[in-house]
Amino acid sequence: QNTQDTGSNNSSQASGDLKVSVITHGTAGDAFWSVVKVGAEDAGKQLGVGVTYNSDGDPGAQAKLIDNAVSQKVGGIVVSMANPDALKTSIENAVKAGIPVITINSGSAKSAEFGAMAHVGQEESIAGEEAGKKLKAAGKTKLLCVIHEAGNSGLNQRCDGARSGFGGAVENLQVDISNPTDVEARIKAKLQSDTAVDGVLALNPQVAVNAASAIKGASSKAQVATFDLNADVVSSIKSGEVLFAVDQQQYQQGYLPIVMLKLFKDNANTLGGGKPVLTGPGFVDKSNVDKVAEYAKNGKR
Amino acid sequence: MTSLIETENIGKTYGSVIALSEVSTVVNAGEVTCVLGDNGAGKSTLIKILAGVHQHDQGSFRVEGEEIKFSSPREALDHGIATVYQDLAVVPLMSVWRNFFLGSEPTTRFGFLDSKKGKAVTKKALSDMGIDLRDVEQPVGTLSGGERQCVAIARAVHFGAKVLILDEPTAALGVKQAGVVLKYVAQARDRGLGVVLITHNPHHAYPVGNRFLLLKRGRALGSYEKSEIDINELTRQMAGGAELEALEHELRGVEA
Amino acid sequence: MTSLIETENIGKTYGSVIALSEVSTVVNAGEVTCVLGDNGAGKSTLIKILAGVHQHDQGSFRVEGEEIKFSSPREALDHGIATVYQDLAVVPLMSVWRNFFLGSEPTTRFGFLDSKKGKAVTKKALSDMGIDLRDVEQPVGTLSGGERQCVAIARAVHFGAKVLILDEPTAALGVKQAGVVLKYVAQARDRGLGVVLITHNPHHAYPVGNRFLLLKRGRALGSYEKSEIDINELTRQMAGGAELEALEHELRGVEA
Amino acid sequence: MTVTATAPPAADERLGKPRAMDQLIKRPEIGAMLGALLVFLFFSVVTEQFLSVGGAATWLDDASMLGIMAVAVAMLMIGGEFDLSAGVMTASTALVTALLATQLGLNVWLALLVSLAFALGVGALNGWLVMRTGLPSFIVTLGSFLALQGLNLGVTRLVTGSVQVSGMREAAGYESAGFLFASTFQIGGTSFYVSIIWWVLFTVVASTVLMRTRFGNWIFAIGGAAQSSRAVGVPVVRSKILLFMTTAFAAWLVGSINILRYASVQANQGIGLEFQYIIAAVIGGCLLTGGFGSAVGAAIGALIFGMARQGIVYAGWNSDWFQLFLGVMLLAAVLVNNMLRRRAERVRR
Amino acid sequence: MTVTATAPPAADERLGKPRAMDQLIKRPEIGAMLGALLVFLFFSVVTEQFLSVGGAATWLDDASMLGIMAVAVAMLMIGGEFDLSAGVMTASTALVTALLATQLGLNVWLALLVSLAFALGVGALNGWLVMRTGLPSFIVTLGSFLALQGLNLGVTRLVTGSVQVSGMREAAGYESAGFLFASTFQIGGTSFYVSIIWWVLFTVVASTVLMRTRFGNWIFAIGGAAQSSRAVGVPVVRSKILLFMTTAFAAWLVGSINILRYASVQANQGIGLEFQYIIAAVIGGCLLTGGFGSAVGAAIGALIFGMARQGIVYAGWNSDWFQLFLGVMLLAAVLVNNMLRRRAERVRR
Ligand SMILES: Nc1ncnc2c1ncn2[C@@H]1O[C@H](COP(=O)(O)OP(=O)(O)OP(=O)(O)O)[C@@H](O)[C@H]1O
Ligand SMILES: Nc1ncnc2c1ncn2[C@@H]1O[C@H](COP(=O)(O)OP(=O)(O)OP(=O)(O)O)[C@@H](O)[C@H]1O
Ligand SMILES: [Mg+2]
Ligand SMILES: [Mg+2]
Repeated sequence: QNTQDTGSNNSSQASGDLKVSVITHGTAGDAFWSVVKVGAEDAGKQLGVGVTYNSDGDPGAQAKLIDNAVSQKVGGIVVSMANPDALKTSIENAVKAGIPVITINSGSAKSAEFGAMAHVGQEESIAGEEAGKKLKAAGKTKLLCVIHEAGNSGLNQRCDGARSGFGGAVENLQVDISNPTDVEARIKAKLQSDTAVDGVLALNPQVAVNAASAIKGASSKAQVATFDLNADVVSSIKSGEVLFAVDQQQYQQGYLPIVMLKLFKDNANTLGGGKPVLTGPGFVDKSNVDKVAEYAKNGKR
Repeated sequence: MTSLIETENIGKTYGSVIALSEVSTVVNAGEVTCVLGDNGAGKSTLIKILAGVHQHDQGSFRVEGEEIKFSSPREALDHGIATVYQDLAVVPLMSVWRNFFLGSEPTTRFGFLDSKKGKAVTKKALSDMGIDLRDVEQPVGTLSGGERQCVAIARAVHFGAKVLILDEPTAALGVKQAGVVLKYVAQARDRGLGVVLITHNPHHAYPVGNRFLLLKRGRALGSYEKSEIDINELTRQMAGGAELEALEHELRGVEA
Repeated sequence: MTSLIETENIGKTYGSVIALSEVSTVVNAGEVTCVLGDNGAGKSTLIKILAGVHQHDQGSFRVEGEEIKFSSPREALDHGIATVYQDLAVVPLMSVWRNFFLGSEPTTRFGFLDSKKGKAVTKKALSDMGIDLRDVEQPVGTLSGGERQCVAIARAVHFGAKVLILDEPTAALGVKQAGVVLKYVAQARDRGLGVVLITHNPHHAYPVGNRFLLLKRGRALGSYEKSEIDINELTRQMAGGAELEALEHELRGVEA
Repeated sequence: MTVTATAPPAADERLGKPRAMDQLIKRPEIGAMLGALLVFLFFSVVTEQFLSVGGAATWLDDASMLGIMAVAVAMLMIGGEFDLSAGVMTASTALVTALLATQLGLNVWLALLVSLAFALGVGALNGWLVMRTGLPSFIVTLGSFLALQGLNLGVTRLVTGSVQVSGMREAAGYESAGFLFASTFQIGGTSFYVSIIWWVLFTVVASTVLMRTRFGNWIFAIGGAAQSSRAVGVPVVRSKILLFMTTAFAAWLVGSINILRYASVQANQGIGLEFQYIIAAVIGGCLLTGGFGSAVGAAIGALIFGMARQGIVYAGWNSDWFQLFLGVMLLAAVLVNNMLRRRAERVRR
Repeated sequence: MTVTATAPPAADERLGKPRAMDQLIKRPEIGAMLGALLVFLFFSVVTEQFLSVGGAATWLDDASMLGIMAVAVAMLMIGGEFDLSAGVMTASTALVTALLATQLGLNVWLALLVSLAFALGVGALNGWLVMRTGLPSFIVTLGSFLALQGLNLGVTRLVTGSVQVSGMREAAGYESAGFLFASTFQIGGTSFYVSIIWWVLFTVVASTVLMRTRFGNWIFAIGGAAQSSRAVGVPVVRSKILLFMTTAFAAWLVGSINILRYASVQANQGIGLEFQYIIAAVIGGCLLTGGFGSAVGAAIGALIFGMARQGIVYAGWNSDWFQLFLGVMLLAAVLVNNMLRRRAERVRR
């Protein structure tokens, strides 16, 4: 039957009847998840799939969004699992209702167990680990990992990953993303009081900019590495102020699941053979920054 | 017969302000004790001690012969001492009957409010006092000042108070409304209650009072039986005795 | 001579409540117009119209012969009409001198507050009225009710008001304090101000008043020159005329 | 309304002509009811699944968790106080339960009991501080909001090394406790969460207490005029502390439902929800200044919230604009309530 | 203090013996000053870098941005109102500036001007709504808080496709505007941000307005008793709207400093900061109920905040516990202030 939804995107009308609900744990206004959203919506437009994106940092609220999607009888659900325990019931219910589920970003270990069709992306901890390794290779001895949202599990996993990848001393520093002055001042204070710190790992491009400014202010020798890109980080990488940016290529974490669901529906194809489809991490440094700069501007990197 | 209330050299300080010191008086059943005095003389402080809102620091306070110090208005109420404050009489947003029963709500066997009984009793108690409300469900805030005062007095009388304390019940009232309130005071007295009445108006105090306690700057200036004093002398004393003469002279001088 | 204020069949409704209708009166320089009446009679409503707090819906309102409708108290003040409300007189947390000058602050050449002048003038103006404060920097909230009232009156007189409106200035005051306030009213009158005085106490109204406007349920019951009425008749009228007789009888019946 | 009964009161010449419809608008929750109807009709028309049984299960569930808290917060607000710590309390109670059950291996029932005691303790402390110091509850509970937020994060990290506690499913007593707090029941082949029953139950109890008991009468009284109430013998301090404890109890209930349903809890959960509770209560007709409001109204306020929040998802609207929608809805709701109340007051007079 | 001058007032027999020290504690900010001294001494002793020039530059910078807002919010609070939208306003103004400069290619100065107009407009709207409807400003500005939050996110995403606006450095006029708002100056070889000067300037101006001008007198009056003030001719509506606009102006100033310093802005910036402003103002001695407080106090409150926040980092404490510390500090501060004020009131009487 044709369950045409009057309220959904125009694109779904063109495609016929595939409707996908993307549900993540990103908080509204989170830079990383914004790219995922853009990826999913781009795929929807290009493939004629109706995509709706919703997110909530509270696992309970995220579970409710999944329940909502199930009751809408959508054609597919894409969900990020920062907190697999909390989403277990809801995801299993979706699977029971015959809705193909694809997990993205985190939760790869539980993906298959809960009955998801595939997993796209990589654990935050692995991205952190790679960043840590790369910083170690750059000769850093003491690392500061800046968590810009207290209690955000994804950010904490990145820092934990960096700790194991770096091997050496890694300290966490809590800052408040909503107050850039505080971000700069705290990083500065940390650098002033602990002069051994020679690397700062920011988890957000805005924090990276603040960190660079803090390093200048504290006359520290530390260098910044960051997750994700924006125009300022791109130019900082060019100028050498920022060492590199971890690029999880999260655009694909939004884009690919839509493709996979479309193919599954039209052609019963699956991807990954039960193993996670990895999207990264890639690194953006001086060598390749020119290539990605343009995309960062459009919010796709 | 022991007095309902008796204070002996009672005193009270707020921080470094001595609001009351060495005041003695009695309140007997079927009598009205008027407390008179200037602004800030300590009248409200005295009755707040009697009502359990504040505690006295000095002297002794006896209720029916028993030495006592109330820790809350609830306790005073439980001893039959009900107080009607000028501003604090009612909760404006609540309905008349709920205000009437506030703190002594009637309940059914199951512990629920008995609103039917509450409304009926309120209507009856108020009409007994000559107040005819269209609707006891209307918020007290919509009543006039005089009506509010009457609701508070009716409540105190109804709940079997032995002592009724009224703090300036007539200050904001028109002549007629004041007359009505004084009538209830007299009614309460005749029913055998002891009444403590605070007022600035000697014309209100004299007709109903049996005993007049004059306060000045926290101290008792004198305590008179009705037989010992006439209204002119009372007025003179209320205004601070001799001092008034100069003032009266001036006022007379400016009369048009 | 035109009257300072003249109202003709003035009226005002709040939603569906008709608070005032067809009330006419005059206020002349050097005279006191007393507004008397029961609770809810519309006295405050009348003076709030004169003071620019509310606007009238009907009738005409003339200030020095000029037809007017104030849109704010500021405008009324600018026309020389100053009002002292019973409760709204002062800002408790602010110091005496700042209250005194509120709305008419003295400034230096550079636009800053001239606090030295402010304090001196306040001290002088108050002591001219016989109020001797230790410190004009103390918050008004720490003064007694009578003192606050006097500060508000002194302020109105000082700022050259032509008309002084007082809403129940003596209601909460002791006999002596009330006498003092009445003295200032008389003083203001003798300085040539027109005064509107609201009170429930005929003993306060009669000595200083030149004209008595009686309101009842929003309508004028009558308007008398002092020569036309004596204090007993005034009292009787204030209480609603004939109705009082029954009440008086009752009250006399209960006198102890 | 004269003091002596002179004329029949119907003939009060001071009143203009009364309007018939005015009699209908005296209840605090009338505005919320209209709003709920509107939101319901709107989403029923523009989306397909909103009105289905499955849809109802979803938005009722969302409304239920918010509603339990909103009702408790409404009672507190009627009693004249605020609780900004109510949101984080839902996380704190869940964390206490989870930490005790997973780290110390306590039986879930026992862990729930300890966490209840903890909640009631914090509630009592809030109330005691407010009453003892005479400070506005806004400031006092802002303090406890921050303190709890810090404790949630600090303790969780200290004990588990991460920012979430999970693994409740393995704890003893999880099944039986889960049945009480987090099970589902079937209506028309669709599962409804038991939290909806808790919500209805809580609303009914709260409403009964407010309207039909002495304590309820006291709540209105202390919110409307605390001094006057004290003077006529209402135990103001005790009642207010009890209200703070009621809010804490509701937070415990919601926290327990959460932890048992999702088996894990994040340290930063609940932050910001306190505003949603207050908004729901205000939409439901509660006065911010106390003394006026209703439990049913708050429950309906929560229902509006739940319907709108899920309705937007059903409609496929861009969720970026949700906050804007919420802000506009709040302003519109209070304006309408305000208008209705003024009207009602005029009618009453 | 008798009405007629009878005896010299010194001999008032109703007063107990006065205490000498009591005369010192009448100012609203005295508690905050003591607190600031304590925090300063504490961190100077337990950490090494706190007292250095570089350290001072760090915590002064942090305090300055908070301080500008805290002072404005304090003025508004003295005037008897709240502004919960103050935090997101700092982001909204920065976003407007950045979007205009980067997307429309406007000169930065022009963009700043437009964003100032926008800020003042929102402030005036807040004030107008509060005055017009008679609703508590808590509710009205909660509504505008949510609406702005939604707009920030929605518009940014709509225009840029991402949740942040960056690339200001390329905009025309960035350098000259940056000099005014975001440059540094040298003292003892250490760079201090110019925001510190803005903070001091703003505090001095605000304090002068409050204490030395007619408008300042009106602010205290309308916060202490709006009706009385209106009755003596104070333009209450205009003054309150001006205060809301002052807060909006401060938010514009902070937003401009931010965007010019960091050249990029996140759509979700500023959320939650409104509480920090209120806390700083309250620590500085402002009464939540209006009519009492000081601009200097609020500035000192912000200083305490900045020193404590950075001091914790210098001391190497685990930053997980920061919120707990903040909550406890807030409670302690208001308790001490309350005690001092009561004492002062007793002295005054
Ligand atoms: N809570 C309090 N704290 C400090 N001082 C107080 C307090 N209450 C009253 N006082 C002071 O105690 C004295 C007596 O006050 P009280 O209220 O008893 O006077 P009163 O006779 O009732 O005056 P009025 O006729 O104006 O009502 C006054 O100087 C007053 O300022
Ligand atoms: N803002 C208002 N809205 C609606 N009705 C009002 C308002 N103010 C007064 N009223 C009504 O108007 C009528 C006249 O009130 P007003 O305050 O003028 O009486 P009053 O003569 O001053 O009484 P009192 O002696 O008690 O002060 C009353 O019935 C009152 O309830
Ligand atoms: Mg008194
Ligand atoms: Mg009046």
